[in-house]
Amino acid sequence: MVKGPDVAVADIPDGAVLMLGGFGLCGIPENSITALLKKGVRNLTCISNNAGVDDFGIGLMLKTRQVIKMISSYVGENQEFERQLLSGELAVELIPQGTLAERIRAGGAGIPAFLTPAGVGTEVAEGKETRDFGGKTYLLESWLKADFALVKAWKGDTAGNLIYKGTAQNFNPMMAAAGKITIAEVEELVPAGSLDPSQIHTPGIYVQRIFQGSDYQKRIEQRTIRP
Amino acid sequence: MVKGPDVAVADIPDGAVLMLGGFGLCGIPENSITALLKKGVRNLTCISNNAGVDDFGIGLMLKTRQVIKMISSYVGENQEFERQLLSGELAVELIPQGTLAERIRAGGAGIPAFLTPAGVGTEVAEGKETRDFGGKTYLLESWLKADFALVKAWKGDTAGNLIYKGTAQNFNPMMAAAGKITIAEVEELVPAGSLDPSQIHTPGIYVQRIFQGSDYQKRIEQRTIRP
Amino acid sequence: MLDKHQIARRIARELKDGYYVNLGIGIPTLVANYIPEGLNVVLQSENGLLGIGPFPTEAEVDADLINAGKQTITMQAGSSLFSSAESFGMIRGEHVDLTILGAMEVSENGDIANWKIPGKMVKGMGGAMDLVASAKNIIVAMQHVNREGKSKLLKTCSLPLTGVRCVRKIVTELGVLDILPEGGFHLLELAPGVTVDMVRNATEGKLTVSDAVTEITF
Amino acid sequence: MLDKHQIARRIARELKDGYYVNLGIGIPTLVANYIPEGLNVVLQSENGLLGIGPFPTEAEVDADLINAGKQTITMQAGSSLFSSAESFGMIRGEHVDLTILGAMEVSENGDIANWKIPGKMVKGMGGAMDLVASAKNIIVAMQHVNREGKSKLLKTCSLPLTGVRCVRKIVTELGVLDILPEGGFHLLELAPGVTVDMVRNATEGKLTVSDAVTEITF
Repeated sequence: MVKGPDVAVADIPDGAVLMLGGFGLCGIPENSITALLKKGVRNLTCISNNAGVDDFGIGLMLKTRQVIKMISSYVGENQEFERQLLSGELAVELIPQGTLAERIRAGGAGIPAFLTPAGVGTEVAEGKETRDFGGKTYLLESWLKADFALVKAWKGDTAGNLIYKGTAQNFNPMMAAAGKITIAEVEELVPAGSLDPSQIHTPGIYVQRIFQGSDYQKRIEQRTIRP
Repeated sequence: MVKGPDVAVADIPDGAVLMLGGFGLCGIPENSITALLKKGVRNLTCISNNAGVDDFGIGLMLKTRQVIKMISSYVGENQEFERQLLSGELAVELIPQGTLAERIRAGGAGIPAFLTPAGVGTEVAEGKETRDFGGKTYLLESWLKADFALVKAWKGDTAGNLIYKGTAQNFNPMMAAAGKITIAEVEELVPAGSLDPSQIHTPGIYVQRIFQGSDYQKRIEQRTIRP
Repeated sequence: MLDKHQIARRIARELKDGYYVNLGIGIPTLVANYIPEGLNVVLQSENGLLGIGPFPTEAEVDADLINAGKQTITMQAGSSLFSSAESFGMIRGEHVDLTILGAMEVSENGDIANWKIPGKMVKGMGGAMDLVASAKNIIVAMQHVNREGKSKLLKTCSLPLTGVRCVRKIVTELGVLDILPEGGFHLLELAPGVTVDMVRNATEGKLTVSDAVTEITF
Repeated sequence: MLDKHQIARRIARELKDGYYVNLGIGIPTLVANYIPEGLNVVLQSENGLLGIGPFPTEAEVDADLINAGKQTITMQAGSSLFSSAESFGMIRGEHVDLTILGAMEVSENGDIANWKIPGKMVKGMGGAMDLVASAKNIIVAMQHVNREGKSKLLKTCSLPLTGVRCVRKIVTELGVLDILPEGGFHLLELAPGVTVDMVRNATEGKLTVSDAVTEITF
C-alpha cells in the first residue's frame, strides 16, 4: 500500500519501459498518468493498446513530449501523436491486438515465445520466424515485460487483489503480471479479507503498490445512445 | 442444455480423446464419469491431472478397462492403475503439471506451441526441441486438444457460463476451452442472466452442453483437521 | 444497389441460431440491428465481452462498458466479461463462429487489406489481423468500387495485407459473392437493379457467375 | 541432529516479510507451523490458491478447498483462487519468492532428483519440474543420508533429474549448506551434536566449510 499516485511513481526513472492498462479511455490509470505528468519523467517507452486522445490519457504525456516510443495495436485517435510520428520525434511499433495481449500475458507467465497465426503473410511477419503446424503457418512471437506496469481496477484490497468493472478489465490483468513493479490504482480500496477470493481478477502476488485513486473522469470516446 | 449425463455423453465414441477436469478428486465431473461407466465406451485416452483413486473418479473407468492411455502429471493414488501399467494394459504419458496446464490452455487459445523451462535437462526434454532465450534454456511444447472435455462447475447458466468453487477450478477452465465438444456439469443450473457477468470463470462460448448434476459425493482424499 | 443498411441486413441472413459472432466497426456493426427474430446470436466484443446488448439509454450509459469501437453499450442476459488475452484466446482458438468486417480491398484468393494506406497516417491494425487469421468463417462488408470507380475486388491486393486466403464471402452494394476454394469471385446474388455485367465491370479479379443468380429481396 | 520439525523450524528463518512461498509435500508443509510472528507470508498452492490458512476444524471442512497435497485447508484473509494455468503462470513467471521442497538427491552443482526411482512405480512429477525450473530461490529439506547410510548430497545425481542447477540451500538433519554458484556444498551451520567431520563423511559431493560455522539453536 502506498499513499497516493505521486509516491507510487516516485522512482520511475527517465527511459523506463511502462505498460499502461486500458482499451481506448476505458480502464486507464488516470491518477498514475497525472502523477507522471507532474513528475516530468522523460524518454518513456509506453506499451498500451492505444495512445489516448489529444487531451486525455497517454495523449497528455505525448503533448509534454515525455514519450519517445509507443507499442500499441491502434493509435488512431490522436492528432498530436500523428504530428510527432511524422516529424520523427516519436517511434511507434504496431502489433496485432491479440498478439499484443498474448505477448504481455507471456511476459507475466514466464513464456519467452509462442506461435500465433496473426499477421502471417503481412508486413507484421517480416523478419520473424515462421513455423508450420498442422498445415497452417504461424509466427513465433516473444514475450513483453515492463519495468513498471500501471493498472487501474474498480476494487482492490490491501493484499493487492484487484477486481475490474465491465470491459475495463481489458489489458490490465496481463499487464499487472508482466510488470517488474506493478502499481495499481483502484476506485475503492478495502481491507484484505473483504473481497470474495473466487472473484479476484488479479491476484495480489502481481501487485507491488496499490493506492485508492480520486477524481476519476472516465471520459467516453463514443457516447452512443439508444433512441 | 441437455437433460442429464447420459444424454450428454451419448455420442462419445470408442477411442475418443477426453479431457477430465479436477485436481485429485476435487472438481471432477462425477456425473459424466458415471454415465461413461454406464455407457461402457472403450479405448479412451484420458487427459487429466490425476487418475482418481481405486474406487472413485477415473479410477472407476480404469477398473472397467475403458481407458487405454492416461496423460497426467501425477498418478500416485491408484493400485489398479499401477497393476495395469506394469502389465502393459495401460499406457501413460507423464507431463509436468504446469506444462500440462499450459498445453491445454494453448489448445483452447489457438497457440500450437510455446516455450517453457520445465523439464530442461531431464528425461522430459528427450526428443524435444530446445531454445535459448536470455541465457536460459526452454523446451518447445505443443498444444493439447480433446474430442470431448468433461468439466465440473459449482454454478452454471443456460448460456453455458460457469463459476467454480474454491480450488475446484484447477484444470476445468482450460479444458472447457480445449474440448471440441465441452460437456459441463454443475451443482446448480440457473437461467441466463442470473450470474454476474464479471464473475464468470468460463464464458459460455466454450461450453456446448450443460446439465445440472446430482448426488455429488465430493470425496476427500486427505481429510486433515486442526485440533 | 444496396445501401449500407441493406448490406448489413443481407449479411444478417447468414447468421444461424447459437452463433457467436464478432462484428467489426462500420457496416458490420449495423448487422446487430437485423438479427432475425427467434435466433439466439451472441455478439463478441474483442475488448472483453460476450453478449453485447443494445446501445444504452442516457441513464444506462456506463464509461466502463464499451465495445471495440469504443461506443457505449449494454449487456445481454447471459453475458460474460474477460480480459483481452482471454478474448483473443477465444478468437485464435476458433470459438467464434463468424467474423464480419469491412475491407478496403479483397483479392480473388481471399486476401484482405483493411488496415493501412501507405503515405497516409497509420492508425494500426487493432484486432483485425488476429480476427482474419483465425476466423472459421469471414464475411466482408465493403463497397465494390472506390470513389474513383476502380474495383476493390482484385486479382491481388495493392494495399498492405491484413491476412491471406481468409475471406469466404463478400456482400457489396452490387451483390453477394463467394470466394471459391480454388480462387476467384463467384457471383451468387444481385442487388435490385444491378446486372451481371455491372458486377463484371466492377470486378477486376476473376469472376464466375452462378447458374442460379437470384435477386436480393427484403 | 535435527528432527523433521526442527528442519522445518530452521527453514522458517529464511522467510522474509511479504514473501510468497510455495511449500512442497512432507517436511516443507511443516514450515507453515513456524512462520515467525509478525511476518506476513503468503503461501501459494499450485492447484490454485494464494493464501493457505490453517487446517480446518471439523465444521470448516470443505471438499472443494484442498492444497496440492490434497489435504483439506482453509483460506487466509486476502486470499485469491485461480486456475492451474494461472497458478503455473505465477510460478513460471517468477512471482513466487521462495520454493521449499523435498529431495531424494541433490548434486554439488544444484541438480535435484525427487520424482522417480527407476524400477519402482512411477507416480509422476506433479508440479515439481515447473517449480524447480522457475523458482527464484529454492531451499531443499532432505535427509543427508539414506537408510543405508549413503550420502544423498552427491557429485552427480544417480536418479532421474527433476531440474538442473537450481537448488540454492539445503537443510538436513546435520546442518545447513549453501550450494555455491561455482558448484560445491558449503557448510554454514551445524545441528546440535553434529561435527564438521560427520557432515564431511555424509557428503559425497565437494564440501567446503565456512570459516564461521555456527550451531543451530532454537
